[in-house]
Parts: sequence; structure tokens; C-alpha cells
Amino acid sequence: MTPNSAAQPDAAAAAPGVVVNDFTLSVATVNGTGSQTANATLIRAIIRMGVPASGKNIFPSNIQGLPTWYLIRVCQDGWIVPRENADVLICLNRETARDDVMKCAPGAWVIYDAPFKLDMLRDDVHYFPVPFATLVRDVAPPKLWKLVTNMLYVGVAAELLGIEMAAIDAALAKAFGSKPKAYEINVKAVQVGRDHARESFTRPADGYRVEQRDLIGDKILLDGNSAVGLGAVMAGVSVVPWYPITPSTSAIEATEAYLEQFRRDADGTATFAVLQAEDELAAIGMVLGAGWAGARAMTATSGPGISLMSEFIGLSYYAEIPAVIINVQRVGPSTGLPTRTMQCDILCCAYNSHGDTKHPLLLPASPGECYEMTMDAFDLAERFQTAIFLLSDVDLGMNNWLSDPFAYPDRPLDRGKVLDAEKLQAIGVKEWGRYKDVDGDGIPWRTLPGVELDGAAYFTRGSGHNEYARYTESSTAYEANVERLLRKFETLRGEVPVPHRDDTDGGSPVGIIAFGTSHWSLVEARDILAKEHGVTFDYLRLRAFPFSDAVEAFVQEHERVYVVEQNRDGQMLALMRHELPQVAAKLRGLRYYDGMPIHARHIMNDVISNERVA
Amino acid sequence: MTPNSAAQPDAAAAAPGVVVNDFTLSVATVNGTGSQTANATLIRAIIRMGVPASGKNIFPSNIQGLPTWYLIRVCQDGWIVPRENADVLICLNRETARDDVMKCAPGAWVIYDAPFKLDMLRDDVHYFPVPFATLVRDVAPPKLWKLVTNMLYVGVAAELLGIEMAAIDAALAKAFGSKPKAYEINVKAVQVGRDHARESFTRPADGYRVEQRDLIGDKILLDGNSAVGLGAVMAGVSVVPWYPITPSTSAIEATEAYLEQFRRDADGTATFAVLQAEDELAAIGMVLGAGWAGARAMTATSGPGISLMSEFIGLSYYAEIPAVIINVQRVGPSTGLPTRTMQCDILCCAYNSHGDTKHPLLLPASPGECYEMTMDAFDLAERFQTAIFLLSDVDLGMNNWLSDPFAYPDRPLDRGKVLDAEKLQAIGVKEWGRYKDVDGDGIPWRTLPGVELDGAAYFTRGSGHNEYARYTESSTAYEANVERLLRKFETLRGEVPVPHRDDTDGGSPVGIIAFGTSHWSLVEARDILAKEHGVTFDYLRLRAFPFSDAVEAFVQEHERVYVVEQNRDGQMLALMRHELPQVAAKLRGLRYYDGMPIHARHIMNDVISNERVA
Amino acid sequence: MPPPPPSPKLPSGASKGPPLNHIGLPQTEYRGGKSTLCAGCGHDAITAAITRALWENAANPYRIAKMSGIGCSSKTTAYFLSKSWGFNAVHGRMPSVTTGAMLANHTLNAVGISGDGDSASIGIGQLVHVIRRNLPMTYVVNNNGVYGLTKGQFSATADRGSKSKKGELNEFEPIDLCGLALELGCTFVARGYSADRKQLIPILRAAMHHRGTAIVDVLSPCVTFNNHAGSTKSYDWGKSNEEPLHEVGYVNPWDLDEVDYEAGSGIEVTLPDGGVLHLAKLGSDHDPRDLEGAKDLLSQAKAKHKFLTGILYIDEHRPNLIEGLRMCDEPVGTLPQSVLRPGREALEAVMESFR
Amino acid sequence: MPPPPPSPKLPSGASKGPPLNHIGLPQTEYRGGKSTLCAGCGHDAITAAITRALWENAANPYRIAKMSGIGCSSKTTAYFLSKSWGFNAVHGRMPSVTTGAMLANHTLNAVGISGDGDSASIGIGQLVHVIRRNLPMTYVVNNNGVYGLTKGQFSATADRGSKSKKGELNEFEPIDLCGLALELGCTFVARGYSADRKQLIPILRAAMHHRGTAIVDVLSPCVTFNNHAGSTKSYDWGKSNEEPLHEVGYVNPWDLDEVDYEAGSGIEVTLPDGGVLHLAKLGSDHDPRDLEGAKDLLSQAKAKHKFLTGILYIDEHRPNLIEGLRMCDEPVGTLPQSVLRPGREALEAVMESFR
Ligand SMILES: Cc1ncc(C[n+]2csc(CCOP(=O)(O)OP(=O)(O)O)c2C)c(N)n1
Ligand SMILES: Cc1ncc(C[n+]2csc(CCOP(=O)(O)OP(=O)(O)O)c2C)c(N)n1
Ligand code: SF4
Ligand code: SF4
Ligand SMILES: [Mg+2]
Ligand SMILES: [Mg+2]
Repeated sequence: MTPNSAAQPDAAAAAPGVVVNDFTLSVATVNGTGSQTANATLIRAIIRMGVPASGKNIFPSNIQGLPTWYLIRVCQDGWIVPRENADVLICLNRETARDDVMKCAPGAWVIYDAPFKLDMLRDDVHYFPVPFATLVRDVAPPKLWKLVTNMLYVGVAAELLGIEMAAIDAALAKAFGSKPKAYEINVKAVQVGRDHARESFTRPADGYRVEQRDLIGDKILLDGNSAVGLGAVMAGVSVVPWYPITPSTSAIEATEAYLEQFRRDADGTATFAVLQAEDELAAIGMVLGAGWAGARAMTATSGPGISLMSEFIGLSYYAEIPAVIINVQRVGPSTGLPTRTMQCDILCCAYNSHGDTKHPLLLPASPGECYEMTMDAFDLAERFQTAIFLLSDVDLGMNNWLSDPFAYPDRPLDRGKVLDAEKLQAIGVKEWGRYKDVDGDGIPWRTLPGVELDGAAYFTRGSGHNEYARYTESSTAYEANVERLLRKFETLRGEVPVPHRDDTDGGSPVGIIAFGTSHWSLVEARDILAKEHGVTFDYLRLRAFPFSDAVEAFVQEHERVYVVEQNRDGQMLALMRHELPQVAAKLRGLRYYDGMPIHARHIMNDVISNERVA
Repeated sequence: MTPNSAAQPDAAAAAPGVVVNDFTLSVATVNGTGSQTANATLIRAIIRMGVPASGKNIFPSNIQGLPTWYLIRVCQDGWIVPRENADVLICLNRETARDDVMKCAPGAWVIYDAPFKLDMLRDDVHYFPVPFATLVRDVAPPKLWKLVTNMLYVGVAAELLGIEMAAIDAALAKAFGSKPKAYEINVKAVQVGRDHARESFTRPADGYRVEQRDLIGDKILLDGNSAVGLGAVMAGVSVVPWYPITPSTSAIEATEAYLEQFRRDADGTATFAVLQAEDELAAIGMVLGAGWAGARAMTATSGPGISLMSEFIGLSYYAEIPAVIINVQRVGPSTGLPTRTMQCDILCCAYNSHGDTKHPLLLPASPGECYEMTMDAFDLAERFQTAIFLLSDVDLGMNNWLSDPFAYPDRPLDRGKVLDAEKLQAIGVKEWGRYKDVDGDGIPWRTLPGVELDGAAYFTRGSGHNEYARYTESSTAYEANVERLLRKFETLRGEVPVPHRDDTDGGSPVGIIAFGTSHWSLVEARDILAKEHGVTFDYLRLRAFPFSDAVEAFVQEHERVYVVEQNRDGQMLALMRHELPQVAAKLRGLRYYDGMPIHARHIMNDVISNERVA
Repeated sequence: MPPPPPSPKLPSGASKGPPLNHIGLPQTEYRGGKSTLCAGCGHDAITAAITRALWENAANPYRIAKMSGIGCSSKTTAYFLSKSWGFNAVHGRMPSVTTGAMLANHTLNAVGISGDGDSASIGIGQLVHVIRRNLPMTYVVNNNGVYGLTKGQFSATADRGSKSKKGELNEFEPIDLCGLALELGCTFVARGYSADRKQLIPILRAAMHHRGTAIVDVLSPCVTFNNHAGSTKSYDWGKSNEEPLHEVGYVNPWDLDEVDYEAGSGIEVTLPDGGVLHLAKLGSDHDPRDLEGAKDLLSQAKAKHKFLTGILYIDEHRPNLIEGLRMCDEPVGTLPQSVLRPGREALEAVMESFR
Repeated sequence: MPPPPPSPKLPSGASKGPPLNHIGLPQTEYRGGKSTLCAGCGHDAITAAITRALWENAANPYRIAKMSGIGCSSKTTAYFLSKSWGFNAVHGRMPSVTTGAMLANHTLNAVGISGDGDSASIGIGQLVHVIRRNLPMTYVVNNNGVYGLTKGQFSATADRGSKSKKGELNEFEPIDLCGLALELGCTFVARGYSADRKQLIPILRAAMHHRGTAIVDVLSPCVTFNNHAGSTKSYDWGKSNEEPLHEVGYVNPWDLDEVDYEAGSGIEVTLPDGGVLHLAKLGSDHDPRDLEGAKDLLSQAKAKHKFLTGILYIDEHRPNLIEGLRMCDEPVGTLPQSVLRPGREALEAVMESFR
């Protein structure tokens, strides 16, 4: 079975043979039943066996009772985006069971709750009915049955897939380390599941298997939101006002947890403040107040919150106040699909607020970049005295990703151009102007409230002001000021994370540009296209806006360039067309927007049909 | 004196000779001193003489005591944007007097308050010192002196410029018709001013003169905001929630005044509601509630309000609720210059809110279009069930413009696709789906709350919904729905106001695109370029987004096309580059952004230097 | 002792089948979609009470507008009255949308459902101003002290010193929505408990007949995130601390002659539809038209950590927004063009004014 | 009779020149830029009172943060203390910006100035929540019942039945900012009158020393748009209706031994800086620590259309937001990297948790 044939449900059943360490497992269940721990156990156990795996949680916007899926992609090549069609299905939600089975890849293994009686649905898959309700009785008292059922399927799947008990055990120890009783029950449940599978099923000759490898090393498994939290804390964040909204909430929870861990004294004194605001307008207002007064401040939100913050974001731009805004993007417009993923706030953030504004965007593609770029965001925000957006998404923020461990930051915090009393006196107080471009880079010097020196104070406002921060309605002062802001943005262009370029050997006349989570399907698609269709592309991964010169150069050097993104309107394409007019004609859009993470297959198909590859 | 030499302060003094009906008059005063009536009298009197004139008020964001200028462009060729440098200056603000005089055109007439002693500032202008404080004593009791001073300058200017007393009288009768005593005092003040001028000054041989013409006919003089109000009322607006903000407030005040006049019974019963909301979020929320329940609803605001409305605007797009939003643009970002003009919310409105959204923009260039397009906005909003933006600006909205009288609407209100009980039964209730595209135009049918029929009701939400308005998180339903929204937008492309195209005789390889208030300087610049530099351009005036096919065709047919706009970032250019990628490479930006209305000279210079015209 | 509130009678001839209300509908006709809330959530009990209240009131389903914001609570408008239009707006902004809808068509009967997060945090401004304008609407807050849908953060109604599920102490002063409403001059202020269905139904029935804004703040425990010890919004807490002010009854106008409250057995307030609100004395003899009395009772209860329920205040006279604006009887939304668009002379007059 | 509030003494040796305060500054050092408001605007009088209060308090100008929103009132932060940082934020959002600034550096002394439009309409949510959190700040509302800067529309504090300059009647219930603050548990609630400088200055002085949120609602007539007959925010109305609760005095700690209030001549409250607020009985003998008493007085005054001024309520004990969060003494904004960034072991421990 070749890696991609499983994704073709229409193709004839795959040739028999065991597929090792390369399949997509889907657990279909109902939310609020506590299957997270079971799913985490499965994925952790696979990783313990040295085999790369990543997990994606497809969950509803609801607390209890609606369908949810957990998708695990196991792939020793390191590709991490689940295929569209599951190879192994664990089917525990009666409501979606039919659809789930019909969507499986041919040859799939279907583990299901026996009473669902699914085995007449199609005959090109293998069925493994499990009488969960019966088995669970032997494991735990009734009030735990719902929870324990989950561990039973872990056992069944582990047995069928060859996941070792030691690996499962280690994963369970991790989850229940501090609760021996729970640990015991769960071990027992897994064991009962295993036993049942061993006794009742014979593993088909074709199918899926996990085999020990050594591909994990010291890698970690985590979600992007935790990485953001850690990055923020390593960047010295001190003020964190926020308002709950899925999928950004966990970024704040992580930040708060690390702050509690590392920034609270034994006596309870904190060197930070995390504050739940009354709404997003207040949250960003607090960020600006704190940034103005000299603290590193951050908030996290999602689309609706960004919309609400728009007025203040304009103030940040024009009054030049540092702010870090984490936008974990979800499907819009409006409330949209709050738990589904999309890269759909690009334009909204880049040009956020009324009037002429431009805001830098950082575009992480992995938890590692969430960590690094969150730190970058704070340095950039303070150096450039403006709001910096980190654009994550549901997929990156809330799913589990394998990552190299994070490096300890190798440079000090860059607190930007701040004048204390001494420096100010050295310059000469009269010389200084809050909005003067003394260094030719468009970035002015500021003071922080509290400097005990006459002339250090200035007045901050969102209305017209001159170089000395004084109110003015002068046309020339206005024009000079907004032109300086453009110069500042030009300086920024040279200081944001540079794109990653990856040319094919020998180069290709065609380029692809992607960013953020699209990256992972893109590399998979690119590999397959090269291997199976002999079609190669050069690749550039954007990592920030404004676009570094290397972006324009990349487009310049190719005949045509596809911009891959997860939204309907080609928002990054729009941004590039406007910001890189010299090369705009070469850009073509390649879009995906159904709320699921973009699939390699989608990119492949689109590229193939555009390039008319046979 | 040729029409444009006055705009060249550096040039040598103009040749002697009288300039008839072509000059720019500037009244420099202090706000809160009540000079509006005087200025209105001046401009009305000129118009009474059958000579075109338009007035622009350059005022501060403040209630009393700061500098303000009123600029009157008199021009029998019909050009209406004041030149950069005044030909006639009335100088009543000591604080700005020096600057005002220095900025005059060579040969200018400077009428000033005698104690200011300005006559040493430069020697290429004519001085007319007026002892206002002395003259005023003869006219009115002390408490009226401040107000009456203004009418004195009207008299002086009228005498010097040859404005007939009958014309002034008619203008005063208009202003004070119902107050005979005030009328009398003001007539007297004008007379004293005239007498003083006649006795004290000799009119210079070169200089400016108003002469009777017959160029006015039944034209009206009004501001764009009044026209919006009138359009809204002729369109049957019934619910007007709003929040005060300069420069949009007067659009609502006009709307309310006409509603009070035409839609309130003798017994006080109203068929409308105008409601001051607590903020812009509430105002737009009320508009949506009213639109949903079937009323024509509108709000008016400016940049900061648009930013605050962003979340709701996304709801309007996605839940498909009619709304009319008047955005009288002012200088951003943030609070910016609230009383200065700019076309700077193009991108912010076109792609407003998070997620994938697109909103139609109507782009009036005159009060006549404010009137027409406000009516269009209501029809489009209801037909397309979405928010329609009318983008006006400070200049258009708050200044006085000559206009042909407005025509009575020639088509009935288009209330869009609304099903009542009867129609619904005819279709079959089961057949109907709130978000179903039955007509292939992307526009679904809706019902209004209150239809007494089972199955007529539906549930409106900003979260994922299917064709039957039911909640869903289905990827396919989501995708199908947002693609229908795109189809709807395509239909809209064919129904928004078409652009106006004006090709040069014989055609030109170069095109210019402009919109809104930039139009007026553009036509002036184009004429002068043709006459004096022999350079001609074809011209297209955008009147709406989405862009009609004619826009793309225009660009296609030219080698290069300049997009003229009043903002720093080339926002319309960005929109065009993205929406018209096939022709994007031909577009070039031409921008102006200091908060004053764009000058013909600026456009000329830019075009000349771009086209390297000698 | 007052008689129990009258149960709707069966129209003659309909002796078989489910009981029908005054307009001939069985209660099932007031039902909505299946709830997707957690089993045991207080919100579902409120939905049931609303369904029942609408049925007992014999409300015209086609004229109910179900308005809500965002949250578990705000979802519940989908769970009653499928026959009615619903508008699930954005977070915290239900009042403005409702205001617009009522201005367009005040023949609708607006039933707004919100949560404590939706109303006391992000939406507090709109709550304050809808009260100030006295918009005719029923405004129910399903109050659980937490943000259910976003997984259990404290809301602004959580009591100071109460504990989250994770054990954190709430440091902030709670907003008492009834206290706030009274301070703002709200014309109908009541507090209920999702588990006290008997009282909640008549409160809702009266609220739906009130001429202006009726705030009904209902304790509605969140079983998933705020039903533990240390919470002051749990079922246990509600049960132990409820202190009903009075026994509430609401009698439809067409039932009036069949009900015979003992004279002096309580306070009667006639509402605009002609129905009568009857409050039978329990603990105190508070007259709900006494604003200062209501405020005092609430303060006292707060001091004693008691959970006072009932109708605290009603001003049945103050004109509502629609009356204040002197709007015509017909919905302005659907007036004909002949009314909406002024004639040619009107335009000509305006033109002349600009000459 | 209490002695008049002490006038700041001249430091010895400075017998010539203008009087200097405790830190040796003349009052001129507390001045700001030239006002651009209308001549006679109440706001300018408030600015003068603030300037004076800061000087009498001997406030350190470098540590004052002048915070405001948008409006004529909000502009006034530019008209006092040029030595201090000012932040003129967006409309209605001053409280959140102030909260952020104080979290970053709570050694600052935040003086917020807002208008009734800025605070009671668009900003009411932030007002409510800053009170709820008890952020240490002085929050002055320059209350004129209209939107001055946008030319005279009614604000939400305009009384029902009061008239606009054009003669329109206000139909809506006013928001009484003091009543609202009391309801929300605000820890310092006062009302002043721009024209009653003698009372306003000590109120402001006490407010600036309060531990939490001090709401000072000041009637401040708008001469241009709301100073006519029929207005209840005019100078005439203020003059005819003012009813001061008490005579207010504030004594700096360093002046304490020089002032000798007669025993029992009034109520004394010691504030965190050691200074003493002295309230000499005038009409009532209200103790400002009596919340219910304050509410009652306000209700009664409202019923009588009286304009009650003075310090209505003070709770000098409730911890403020900074204390509740247990923040360290230093401003977190300027802590060194060694404190801000956890060490390598910390990162390693976190990495291990993800394996
Ligand atoms: C603008 C915006 N911010 C945040 C959210 C996320 N959000 C959804 S529901 C909710 C809180 C709901 O709390 P509550 O109103 O108390 O309802 P409950 O779920 O407790 O019934 C929040 C913050 C949102 N939908 N929109
Ligand atoms: C978002 C936004 N909406 C509207 C405005 C316009 N605006 C400026 S000041 C103001 C009201 C000010 O009233 P108030 O706070 O009472 O201050 P006053 O001028 O009366 O002192 C408004 C609505 C604005 N600046 N920003
Ligand atoms: S989370 Fe709480 S509020 Fe939401 S449905 Fe569950 S129990 Fe109800
Ligand atoms: S308009 Fe009113 S509030 Fe504004 S400065 Fe003038 S008097 Fe003061
Ligand atoms: Mg809640
Ligand atoms: Mg005001």
C-alpha cells in the first residue's frame, strides 16, 4: 500500500500487505465523555515506541453530547496531517457511525461498539465489534463506566496494531502518575481490551502495524497554545488581560500556569498579573495601558475578538504603543465554526482598524515557532512600539504536535528605545521629541511614566500630534508623521522572521508559497508529487508580514507561484498582490476552506489540475 | 490671469487684468464666532448672481476658540475645489494671520482686521485694512458685535468684488427671513461694510470680480449629509439608530428632520424611530435587528465607529441581514483628525470583520449621488440581504456643493426576496430553505418574523448553518454556504452603480481612475493638462465595489492606469489589484493624504512627473 | 390561602388528546429543537419553564421573537418554540438587536435569553441601556456564575469568596443583576430559580405581559463547571438558600372569573393584557410597586447570604420605548411604499429650501 | 465648628515668592497647557480644582498618570500637570487603559477624567468593571448631561423630562453614577459641583488618597449646549439645588498636628497615606461608611430633585485589585530580565512535562 492510496476511497481495494507505521486512526466519539485521556494514551504510546505521530481533535462547539473525532496520523516519514479517509476507525458514536464507516479508506479496520451492528455497511473493510458495555462491568464501578470504556478501546486498538504494553503503561503512568488508583483501573481496562481483542479477533493479513523505531529522540509532544504560553513567559510577559474565547483560551491558561510556576514567590507575591477582562475591548485596552507604562503585555483571542479590538488596534498603531496579540484563528465569518481551523484573519489583521494602518504578522507553523515567535513578538512590539499579531489557528493551537525540544533563548530581551532620566539628560530634554525620527529608522524614542525629570513626560493621544507629541491639526505635521510610520514599517521589514526557502535540486520554474499550518500538507504533497508525478516545485514558507525582500526575489525568480492558504478569499494572495506589485502578476491562489486542516491531497489535486500534470 | 497661475505662489506676479468669476476666497476666523451665516451669505449671493461657487469649511475638532477657514471657490468653468493659495483673503484670526497672508497667491487681496497690521508681510499683495471694532459700534448693541463683525466683512468683500446688493439681500432674506430684526441688523452691517470699502479703498486694476452670469438655473446648494438624509427618507428609512460622531452626525440630523417633516402625523404619531444608541456597537446591532424584522434601517458613522461595528458587520454578511451604513470618512488612523477629509476606510469597509467577508461599497462624488446612492443602498441591502456601505467623506458630507435639483425616484422600493404566507404556501413550506439558492443568483429568500404560518419561521445565527438555517458544523455545508455567498457577490457586481467613463477624443493609451470627491480636482487637472500641456487621459470614475466588468475593460484597454485616491496606502489600488488580478500590473497609485481635499495641482504634478511630461 | 394558579382548561369538545390552551394549542406546539446542553443543566429547566409559560399564556407563537447572545444559555432559544423566529446574535449584544427588531415591529413579543457572561460582562452596557429605554421585552438571564460554553471561568455574577471547580477564589465583587436593574429604574425586576419551576413559570408569564423591560434573573446551575461545594450557584446552594418572597400566580384575562383569590390574600397587579398578577404573602409583605422596599429587601438578603426569589419590583405605568417614541400601531417595517416614501411635493419643498 | 481646611504653609526660608507645598513646589508647577474649551465651561473649573488638590496634596507630579477618554472633558488632562504623562485613549475606554497602566506600574497615581457620554454611554461597561475590580484610581466624571464635543446631544445622565437647547424633552431614565457606583460596591463614591470649589478640592484630595476606585461625579455645566432653562445640569440649577452633605476637609499627615478639629465635630476617616478626611456635619449626620445610609440619602434626594454633594461612601478597608492579585511592590514593567525570564532549569522542566 503506497502512502497515498489509502486516501483514495474510490480506488479498488489496496493490495494485501502490512503497512508499518503509516496510517491514520480516527476515534469517533461524543464530546464530554472524557475520551481525551484515552486518545492521549494512544498517541503517547505510539511515540514511546519511537514512531512519529500527531493528533488532531475535531470537536464541536459544545460541552457535552455532540460528535467529536480524534485523528492520529502515524507516519514514520514524519508527515503529520491525517489523511481524509481513516485507515483505522474506532467507532463509538452511534449518531455518526454510518458516515464514519462510509468515509473510511478501503481496507480499513473498523473497531466499533458491537450493538451498533455496522458490519453490513460495506464489505471492503474489516470489522471488529467490541461489546464495551459488557467488558466494562469487569473493570470498574458503574459511575466510571463511561470513562473506562475509552480505555477499553485503547486496549483493543493497541492489541490489533501491535502497540506494546510497556509503551501504553508509560503513557498511563504519565497521565495518572499521581493517582495510583485511577492508574490501576486504567491499566486494567487496557488489559481487558487487549485480552478481548486477542481472544476474539484475528489480525487481518493486510493492514496496519506499529513497529518500534528510533525516530523520536528527545522530542516533545505539545500544542501550539502551550508553546505560546511558554514563549510569552520566557519573554518576560508581565500583564496578561484576556477574555475567554475558543480556541485561544488555552494559550492564556498555559501562560498563567507558567507564570504561577515561575513568577510567584514562596510567600505568594507575584511579579505578574493575569486578569480576565469583561470583554475583548477591555482586554486590549489593558494591554495598551500596560505597554504604555512599560510592561510586556499580551492578550490572546480569535476572530470575533479581533473585530472588537479594532478601534484600539488603530490607537496602538498611531499612538505607537507596544502590544502582543495572539490570534488563534477559527472559521469565520461571525461566530462561524468556533472549533474548526482556518487561516482567515490575514487581511483583517494586517490592515486592521480604520484609516491607513499596517500591522506586522508573525506566522508560526509549529509549536516550536509558536514559542520562538511569541518571544520575537515581544521584542518587536517594544522595539517598534506597535501591535504585533501572532497568527496561529485551531489546528496549531489546540492539537498535539511532535516537536524538537525548545532552545533556551540566546539573546537578551530587547526592550526597545526607552529613555530613562540619565539617557534623556544626556540627549538634552529639549532635544527629545516623542515622535521624532532621530535615527532615520522611523522609530522614535519613548519614556515611561514615572521618570523623575522635567520634560520626560509626554501626552499620548490617538488624535493628530506633532514630533513633540503635541496636539496639532496641521496637514504637514500629519503627513510627516504618517510617512515616518511607513519608514518604521520599512525598518520592520528587515527585522521580522525571514522566510524559509527550499528549492528543488536544480530548481523549478514554478514556486509554491505557503505559511503556518498549511506547511505540513504542503511538504507531503510536494514529496508525493515529486515521487509519483515527477513534478517538482521550489517552495518558500512565509514567516512574517511585512514581507522580507527574499519573498519578492523568490517570486521574481519563478514563472508562476502558487500561494497556498486556508481561506476562501485568498487573503494572503491579496496582501502579496498589493505589497509586491512588481511580481503580482505571477501569483496564483490555491485555497482550501472547509474548516478541516488542509490535506496533502487537496494541494496535489489543485496543483496537478493547474499545471495540467497527467 | 490664467486659471491656474494663481495656484503658483512661486511664479512671478501675474499680469495685470481683471479676473472675472474665477478666484478662491478664504475667510480665516476663529471657531465659535458664528461666521457660518456670513460665509453662507457670501456664497449664496455669488450664486444668486448666476455664478457657480462652492464652499469648504476647514474647521477644528473643538467647539470654540480655534482657527477655522472657509474657502469659497468661484469659477464659471464649474471647477469647485479651492486652489491651494487664496486669491482673496479675509483675515480675522490674529493667531494664523501671518501664515494666512504668506500662503496667499501673488496679487491676492487681503482684507484684514486693521489692528493686525499685516501690511509689511509681503509686497506682492493688496491690503485692505478694516477697523471692524470701530465700524461695528454703529451697527448693533455690544452683545452682537462678535456676530455682526462677520457681516461687515461680507459687505467689504461684496463691494470690492462687485457682488450686487440685491444678491446679498436675497441671501440675507433666506437666512433671516423669519426674524425681521436680525435681518435688519445684518443688512445694515453689510451696508456699513460696503460703505467703508467704497470710501476707503480703490479697487486695484488687476484682481477679482464677480459678474452676473446665467449659469445656475434651478441648481441647489447643499452638503452631502443633507442629501444622504433626504435619500434615506425617500427610500423609506424607518429605523435610524446612531451614535454621534463628527462628521456623520449631520447626516442623521438631516434624516431625522425630514422624517419629522414627512413621517409624523398631525397627532404626533410617527412611522419611524430615530434612536440615539449608547455606542456604535449598539447602533449597528439595532440596525441588524430592524433589518431582520423587515424595516429599512440605517446608521451613519465614521472610522472609529466602523471599527467598533466590525463584529456585527461580519454577522450581517454571514447571517444575511440588510443594513445600510453611511461612513462619512475622516482622517485616521485612530481619532486622527476628526474634522479633516480623507478616503481612508476603503479596505477597512470592503473586507470589514474577521474571516472571509466582502461588502459592497457605494462611492458618491456629489450630493446628487449621495441622494441617489443612499436610495440604491436600501434597495441593494434588502435585495442582497447584506450590509451596504456608502462611503462619503468630510468634504462631501459637510461642505456646500452646487447641484442640479434631485429627481423624484423613478422606481418603486425594491424590498427584495421576501416571502409572505401566501407566497410561501405557493412554493410549499417544506421546499423553502432560508439559505437555499433557488434562483441561481446566490440570493436566498427570507421571511419576516410574524408570518402566521407553520414553517415560515427560521433561526438566524452567526454560527455554521445549512440551507435550512439549521445549526451545523458540517464542512460541506459550510463550504457550500460560503460559496453561495460568493455567487451572491457576483450577482451584485452586475447591480451596483456602473462606473462613469469619459474617454478623450481619439482616446489615450493612459487612463486615470478616481472616485468620490477626488473627481472634482481630477476633472480640473485633466482639463488643464490637456489645455496647457497637451496631455490627455481617458478617465473612469468608480462608483461602486464590487467592480463592474467595465472597470476591468477600461484597465485592459489602456497601457497604464493611475488610481487617484485620498489616502496614504493606496487602499483602492489594493482592492483593485486583488479583485482584478488580470490587469493588476497596469495599475499605478496616485495618492494624497494631508487631510485637505485633493488639489488639481497635486494630481497634475504627480501625473506630469510620472509621465515625464515637460 | 390563595388557590393554586389555574391550570389551563380544556376547550369544550376537546376532551380527548393533550390539553389545549386558550388558542387551542397543546404544549407540544411550543417546543423547540432537541437540547444539546449537558444533562442536568439548569438552562434546560428554564427552557421548559418558558415553554410552559408561553403555553399557559396562550402566546401566539408566530409573534414571539426569540432573541439571544452567545453562550450555553443563549443557545436555548433553539430549544423552544420552533414555530417562532429566533436570532442568536453576537456575544453580549442581544439587547441592541432586540431593540432594532422591536422598533421595526413592536407587535412582536420579544423573549430574550442571555447568560451571566453574556449580560454582566461583555453585555453589561447593552443591558443597562435597554433597561434605561424600557424596551418592551422579557429579558431572562440564565445565571450560573460561570462561562459555561468556554469551560468554567468565573463570570461577573460570581460571589466574592466563592470557589471555582479548580479551587480558585473569586476576588471580585459580584454584580447583582436585580440590584442593578432596580438602581437603573427597571420597570420589572424578578429573580427565579431554575429548580423552582412552580414559581418561575408565573414570574415568566407576568414578565411576558409587562409593558416595558422585564428582567428575570434566574439561578441556573451549571452541572459541569459550577455545581460543587464552595460555589454559590450550585443546586445545593440554591436549595439551601432560596427564600421566596411570595407565592406568584398569573391569571389570564379569560380565566379571571374562574379564579377567586381570597380578598386580601395578597397583592394584585393588573397587567396591560388585562391579566392579573397575584402575589400571595409568604415571608414579607413587600408590595412590588415599592422600589425602595425592593432595594432594602435585596440588600438585607445579600447581607444574610440569602437567595431571595420572586417579583421584586414592577412599575406597570411607565411608558415604554415604543410609546415614548409615539410610534404608529402597525409595524413600520411592512408599511406600504405610499406611507414610506414622501411625495413629489415633499421633495420639491426640500429642493426649494436649498435654493 | 471645624477649622477651615489648612492652607499649605510656606516652608521656612521661602517667605518670598509664591507659596510652596510640602515638596517645595508652587502651584504653577501643577499647571498644564492652555485650555481650548469654551469660556465658562465647568470643566475648566474642575481642572483648576484638580490642579489645586494635587498641589495641596503635594503629589509627586512624575508619578501622576492622567488618563482620559474622548470628549471636551477628556481633553482636560492636557490642561493640568504638564510634568505628568497623559493618555487620551479612545472613547469610553479610559478605565481599561488605566487598569493596564496600573498593573504595569502601580506606583503611579492614576487620575482619570471622563465625561458623562464617555462614561455613562459607550463606557458604562468599563466603568462598571473597573469599580468591580476596585482598581486604585481617582475617576472623575465631568458631568454635563450632554455630549459637548459632538454638539449637545443628550447623554445618559440627562434627567427624564429635562430639555435640550433645541427644546426636545429627554424621555429616558437617567443613570445616576453615584447610585450605580454604590450598587456595585464601589469603595469611594462622591459627588461634587464644579462651581463649589471649596468642597470639590478636599473631595478630590481624599479621592486621590483612597486605596481603591474613587468615583467622583461632578456636575459641570456646558455653557454652550446645556446651560438653559429646562436643563437640570445648568449653573442655575446647580446653584438652586445643591445640598451639601457635610463640610469636607482633608488633612495631610504632615499637617495633622497643626490641625485641631473639635472633638465630635464630625467624622474622621484615616486614609492609607496617614492623612485624615474630616466631614463636618451640615444637614444630615451620615457616616460615609454606611452603605445603606448612603443609598437611602441618594434616593431621597432624587425623589426631592435635590442635588446632593459630598462624600457619600467610603470603604477604606477592601483590598484593591493590586492587593488582590498580590503583586510585588516594584512596577512589573521595569523588573530586570533576571526576574522576568525563568532560567534554563525552568525550561527544561517544562520540556520534560511534554515527554
Ligand atoms: C466576542 C466574543 N468573545 C468571546 C466569545 C466566547 N464565548 C462564547 S460563550 C461565552 C461566555 C458565555 O457565558 P454565559 O453568558 O454565562 O453563558 P453560559 O455558557 O454560562 O450559559 C464566551 C466568552 C464569543 N463567542 N464572542
Ligand atoms: C468611537 C467613537 N464614537 C464617537 C465619537 C465622537 N465623540 C467624541 S466626544 C463624544 C461625546 C463626549 O461626551 P462627554 O463624554 O459627555 O464629554 P463632553 O464633551 O460633554 O465633556 C463623542 C460621541 C468618538 N470620538 N469615538
Ligand atoms: S457547560 Fe454548564 S451551562 Fe453549559 S450546558 Fe453544560 S451544564 Fe449547562
Ligand atoms: S461644548 Fe460644552 S463641554 Fe465642551 S468646552 Fe464648550 S462648554 Fe465645555
Ligand atoms: Mg453563565
Ligand atoms: Mg458630557
